[in-house]
Amino acid sequence: MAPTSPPLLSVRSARKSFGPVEVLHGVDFEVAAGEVHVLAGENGAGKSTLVNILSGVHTEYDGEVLLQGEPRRFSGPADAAHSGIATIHQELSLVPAMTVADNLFLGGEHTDRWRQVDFTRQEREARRLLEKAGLDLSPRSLVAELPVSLQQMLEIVRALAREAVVLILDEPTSALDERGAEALFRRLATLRQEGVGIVYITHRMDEIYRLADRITVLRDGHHVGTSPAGQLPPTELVSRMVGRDLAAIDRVPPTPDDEVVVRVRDLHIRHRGLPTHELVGGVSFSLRQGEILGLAGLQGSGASHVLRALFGAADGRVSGSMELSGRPHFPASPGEAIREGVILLSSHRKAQGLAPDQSVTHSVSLASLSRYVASLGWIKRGVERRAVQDVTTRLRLAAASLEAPVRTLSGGNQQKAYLARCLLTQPRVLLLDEPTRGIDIGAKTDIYTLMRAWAAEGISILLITSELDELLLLSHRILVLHRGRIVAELDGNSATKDGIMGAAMGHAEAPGGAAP
Amino acid sequence: TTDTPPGHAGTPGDPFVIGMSQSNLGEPWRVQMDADIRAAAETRPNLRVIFKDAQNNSLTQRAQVEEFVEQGVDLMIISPKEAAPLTGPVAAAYRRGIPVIVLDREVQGDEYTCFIGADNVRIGREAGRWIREALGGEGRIVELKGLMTSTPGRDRNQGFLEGLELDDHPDLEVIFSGEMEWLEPNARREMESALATNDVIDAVYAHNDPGAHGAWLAARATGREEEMLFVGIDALPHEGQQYVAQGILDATFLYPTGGAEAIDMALRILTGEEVPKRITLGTRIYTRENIARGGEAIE
Amino acid sequence: MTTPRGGLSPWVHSPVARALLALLLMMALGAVFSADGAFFRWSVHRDMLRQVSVYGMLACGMTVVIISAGIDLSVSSLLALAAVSFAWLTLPGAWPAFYAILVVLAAGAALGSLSGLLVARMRMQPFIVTLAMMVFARGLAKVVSGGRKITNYVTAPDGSSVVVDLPRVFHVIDSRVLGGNLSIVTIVFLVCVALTWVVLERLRLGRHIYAVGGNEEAARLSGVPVRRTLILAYALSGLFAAVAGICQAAQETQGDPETGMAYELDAIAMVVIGGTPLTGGKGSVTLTLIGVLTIGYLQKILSLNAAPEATRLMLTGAIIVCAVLFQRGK
Amino acid sequence: MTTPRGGLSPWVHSPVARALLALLLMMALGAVFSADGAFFRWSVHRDMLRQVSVYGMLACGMTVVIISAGIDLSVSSLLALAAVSFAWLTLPGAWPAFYAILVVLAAGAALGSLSGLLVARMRMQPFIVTLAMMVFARGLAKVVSGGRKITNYVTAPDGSSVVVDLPRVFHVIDSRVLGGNLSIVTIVFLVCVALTWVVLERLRLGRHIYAVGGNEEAARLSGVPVRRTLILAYALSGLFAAVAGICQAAQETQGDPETGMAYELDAIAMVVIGGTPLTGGKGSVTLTLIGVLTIGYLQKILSLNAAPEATRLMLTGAIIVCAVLFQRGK
Ligand SMILES: Nc1ncnc2c1ncn2[C@@H]1O[C@H](COP(=O)(O)OP(=O)(O)OP(=O)(O)O)[C@@H](O)[C@H]1O
Ligand SMILES: Nc1ncnc2c1ncn2[C@@H]1O[C@H](COP(=O)(O)OP(=O)(O)OP(=O)(O)O)[C@@H](O)[C@H]1O
Ligand SMILES: [Mg+2]
Ligand SMILES: [Mg+2]
Repeated sequence: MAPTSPPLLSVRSARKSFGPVEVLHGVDFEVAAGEVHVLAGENGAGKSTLVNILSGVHTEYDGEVLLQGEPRRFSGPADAAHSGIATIHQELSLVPAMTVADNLFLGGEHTDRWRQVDFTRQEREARRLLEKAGLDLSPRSLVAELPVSLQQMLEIVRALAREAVVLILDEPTSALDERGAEALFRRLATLRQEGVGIVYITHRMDEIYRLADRITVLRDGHHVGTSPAGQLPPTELVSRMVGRDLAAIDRVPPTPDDEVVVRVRDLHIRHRGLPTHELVGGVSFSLRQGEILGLAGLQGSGASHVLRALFGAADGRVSGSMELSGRPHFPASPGEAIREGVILLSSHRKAQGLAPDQSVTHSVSLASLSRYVASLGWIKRGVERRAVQDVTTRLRLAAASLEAPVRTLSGGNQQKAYLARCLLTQPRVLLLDEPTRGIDIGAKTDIYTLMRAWAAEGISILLITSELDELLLLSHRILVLHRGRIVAELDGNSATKDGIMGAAMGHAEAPGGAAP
Repeated sequence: TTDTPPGHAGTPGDPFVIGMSQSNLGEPWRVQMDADIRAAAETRPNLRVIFKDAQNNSLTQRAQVEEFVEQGVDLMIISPKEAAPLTGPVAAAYRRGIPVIVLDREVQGDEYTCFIGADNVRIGREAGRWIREALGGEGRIVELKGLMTSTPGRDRNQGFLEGLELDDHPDLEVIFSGEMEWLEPNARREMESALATNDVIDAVYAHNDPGAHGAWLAARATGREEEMLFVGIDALPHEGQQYVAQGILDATFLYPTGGAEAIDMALRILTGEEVPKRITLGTRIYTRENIARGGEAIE
Repeated sequence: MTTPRGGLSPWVHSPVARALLALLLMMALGAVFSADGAFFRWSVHRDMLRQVSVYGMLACGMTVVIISAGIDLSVSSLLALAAVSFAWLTLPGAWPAFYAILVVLAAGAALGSLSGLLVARMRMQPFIVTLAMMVFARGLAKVVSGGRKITNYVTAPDGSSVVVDLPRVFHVIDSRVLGGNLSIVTIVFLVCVALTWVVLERLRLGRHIYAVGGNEEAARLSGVPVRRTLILAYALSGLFAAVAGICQAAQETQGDPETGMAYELDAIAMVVIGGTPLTGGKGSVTLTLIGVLTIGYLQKILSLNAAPEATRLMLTGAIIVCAVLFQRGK
Repeated sequence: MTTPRGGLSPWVHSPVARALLALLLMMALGAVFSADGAFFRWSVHRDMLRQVSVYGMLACGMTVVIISAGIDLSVSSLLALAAVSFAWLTLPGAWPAFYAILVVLAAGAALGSLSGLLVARMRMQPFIVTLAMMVFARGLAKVVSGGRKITNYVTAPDGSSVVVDLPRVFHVIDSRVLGGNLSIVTIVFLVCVALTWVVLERLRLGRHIYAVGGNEEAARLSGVPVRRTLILAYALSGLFAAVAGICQAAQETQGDPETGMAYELDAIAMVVIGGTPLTGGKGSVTLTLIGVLTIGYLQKILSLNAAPEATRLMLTGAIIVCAVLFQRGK
């Protein structure tokens, strides 16, 4: 249903360079009233850059932006916002140390004529907005204390708070669980009815086809094509994005052998601040060699806490028993866990994974340096470089050079670098928390095949992912957590999305789940 | 809170309490002043001295004066950081009936009991004269100045130039004058520059002995220390006098601390004697010839 | 890297409560080492307040800058520059106090915003920018003063030196009210605190300062005018430094280009001891007020008991660490 | 907040190249204001190198700490403490140089790691920890020295004062080699640079320091012993400060408890002008070496031309800003 109405917002032959490198080579794009226009493309294709031009983040670019036919050059994010363009950026743009209300009105405070902030009014309106969005949290609570998912919801609430003509969402669901996503989609549907123009970026195929009226594909900063969703079959879309056909991955995985590597019995994790609050309340399971065990659960299910406990980075006081191939396993620190062959890939790549200025080599080898040092900690750089070379090529990591800072890599390749670091420690147990968060379909497929391969090599994998397709595709078994307890164990082959969701929801409860 | 100080009997059992506020203890010369006062006081069983250090901060020193009043000392000795800022507080204490002896730097007006100090201009003049005569009225001189924002710095510079009588001695010139802020490492840096820019240097005049010492080290490093005279000021027993005794400096001029004199005056004031309003201390010159004899007083 | 925990924790763990406890401990110390009861006289506390006021004014500006995730090392030199300019305008210049004050405050704010400009526009690091400004302003102060203290002993046009009597403003600022129980400078300090409080807690600018300090990128994306906010923060710091400079000149009855050396470190220590982290986005001027008093009492107690310099330094170092540890609830 | 761009950019934009350019500009300045040719004599450069060496040693340690996302304000006081202790052990104490040096270095490293401990274990802010250590160590230096300089004029057991002649080690350290063309202290400095380079570029410790400075949480989750790393970083800084202290004492032929005041600011300026950001995780000692030379030449040129204090300060401030701006490629 291609819209007939004139475009609300459009950009003509947009060019953008960072320093010497041009990353957008003359892209045309437009969004009409009442349509959802999906921007698709690999990591580094230029989606966020394009969006940043539309939302006034980048003020230096070539090309022309038209808002309702009017040529516009936004002086900054504020200007764009006031012109009715609401944006949810890829990276969370909240101030953790401030309250929910402060964040909701940041940059658009209600003030009297003395420039004094009208706190009572802001709080009142904040309550209204939060209720409207069905979030039950106090306007006074600190954003830093909210789980990532709630923070993401908050971003959305804030974007919708300002009467928007155009709404831009850059990977809004990458930090959301299934339920959060559902809520968002319902909201988008109504906005679409109200005639808001929606630009939507995602790497999830199911979302694309669920939401899109039109799909525009970018590749390496070039406009590959725009077509109505109906006329663009998935395979075609993928090959447009990736520039090659992806091997489909079958669902039935090889069966693991039955030697138990990790056994967890009645694991409790109590919050350090308030011991009555259990982050994890009695979890028991076993992980066999070469098995991929999926952990499903909504935000705050406690899944990540289980992983962090196994990795010696527990977020609270741990009790119960954990065993690694028969011997008690209570790592005092991540270092100890790594030495025992257990490693975690955190779901927060930016905060807990990579240091932006470190070179790819240094980032990848960091966790396994002990393998490359002679006496006195002298690093055998030759050996190190070869090892990094080897693992990065196996992961098809694309970087200008292994000496380049990781910050210059696209999201997908940063994730690959992070994975490479974990692999290089030659782990027996891989704890993967959202391993494909925010990375493109191509990279995903690579990682899926790799995970299969590692499992086949006998590595045991604990997998957390909020993408159920992924979970179903990869897991031999699936444990569903709800509020820190296992509520169901499903077989990887027979499990279904609805089965998992049903279990994960548990009884009816407020969206956002058990937020502390 | 306008209670007058309790006062003491001035007996070993109930000794007079003297408050001493030193502007800072960063400068060895002031450490020496406290030492002199302490030494002099120890010979008087009926005196007890409370020492305070104002850390180079006029307002802190002002607070200390106020504290001494609060604590009801019998007499106050102050070596002010600044004239102006302490004039008021000192006057206030004086009006409260507490005798005040002002050491080294003056305060404005006359609301204090007695001032004891030396004359920097005069000492500078003596140094200038000595160098002029030692060079026979002609030569190239390096001056290493202390902080020129401080009174001693400016006085020692002014007196020195007067003492050189440059107008009557065309062949006498100051070829390099750097600011070393009283610091030895800076003096060495400045002297290195002087040496690099001048092939002939006949004398070095530094505003304090550490400065002269730093200059000597710089000269020695280039093997030119014999080529020139080194003259400093202060002549502390552990410092300048030693440098002269060891043949590092050729001359240094005593800048007396007046510590001992202060305790004398204090006792006389406390025992009700009349004392002069102003005591100007003379200086002594220490040279390699007279150092053994303990230098010579300059009348 | 070192932001404190807290937030979830009950109020006894709230920063203000902790800071207050530290202050009370300090006063208890004073009660024990009271220098034969001197500590129990109000006049001693009055003098402590007077003595700490100038530092406190600097600490107010410092709080704003630190919350914006910056730091301002230049305050000590700006203070000196202000003191010198004020003395120069009023003594040899014989300007009316009102205009002199106006000009000096303007100059302080201007130099402050120059630092802010370099930080905000050129993306330079606050530490190095304000370090450079510190050196520069000190030099400027010496130029203005011609390298000597500016007193009421002035050189007349004809070259002769005359003693003019101090303008009233000097006496006014340095006087006391409420039956001699409170110094004017202390009141000026408290006014600065109140002003800072309004800016940080009530004005939109305050929200923006917290936001920029908490997460600059997020603030920018949310439409906060980051540059203007930063420039204003440093301008405010420069302004307070100028106020402090005027008070300093009035109390010293002169303009001394060497005055205020290393005051910036005291100001920073006061802010941090209060409990405002240097990492930005957190803290308040209330905490700073408590921090100022804590350090003020520390200095007063050491001085009352005539602690020898070495002891004084070592105790100060040790107590700063203890106070902060205490602060962090460790 | 203020990490430089670049990284994608070609080598002319590489930090080292930029730093070198700044240094060359500075030398060009020297060639113009050469104080009638003095600047073209090697002896001037030799003296500049000697003059800057002690600062440079501090800057080495500072580089390590700054890369770990910290800062060390205590180096100046540790320098003084080391100078005093060294003089005390060798002059009145008459210890053999070897043991004296050993003890002093150990003490420096120990106090450094004490700061590190507070930063790493107590999660205190480096700025405030090292500020406290700065005050504390200065006090300690005064205790050791009894508040006065320790010279070769010592008080014998019987109370009489005698002049002992300076131990050989003093002369050795303050002497020159290669036909008087290079000072020993400069060589010591270069050794410190080399050591730092090895630690940062070749040892695992170095990688850990970069990792902790770049993203502490990530480092921890990669099995980096964060605490040990931080403690070692500050210990290293303390060690270099001790080395600097010994060299200072040897050059002053005495132990002066007041020496080295505010050197920490010069050291930091040198590191930053080189191009190492205070935000941590980036930079190198090579950059610092260039920064040290840049500031060294600046001071030398001002001194050669006998620039008056005020001018000197203002120029220094202005040039620091320009150099850093230039650095950042603006
Ligand atoms: N601030 C920047 N400086 C330098 N290069 C940048 C910057 N921002 C983006 N790039 C580069 O521009 C290209 C496009 O980046 P962009 O973020 O638009 O990709 P994307 O399509 O959003 O990828 P993803 O799906 O991972 O978010 C990438 O190669 C990226 O490395
Ligand atoms: N008390 C805490 N201390 C430290 N980190 C916490 C705490 N509570 C939650 N987190 C972090 O917040 C995230 C929420 O983890 P949780 O297991 O509760 O839900 P989750 O769905 O696994 O979260 P996510 O999907 O974001 O990983 C985890 O990454 C965890 O590290
Ligand atoms: Mg993107
Ligand atoms: Mg998770």
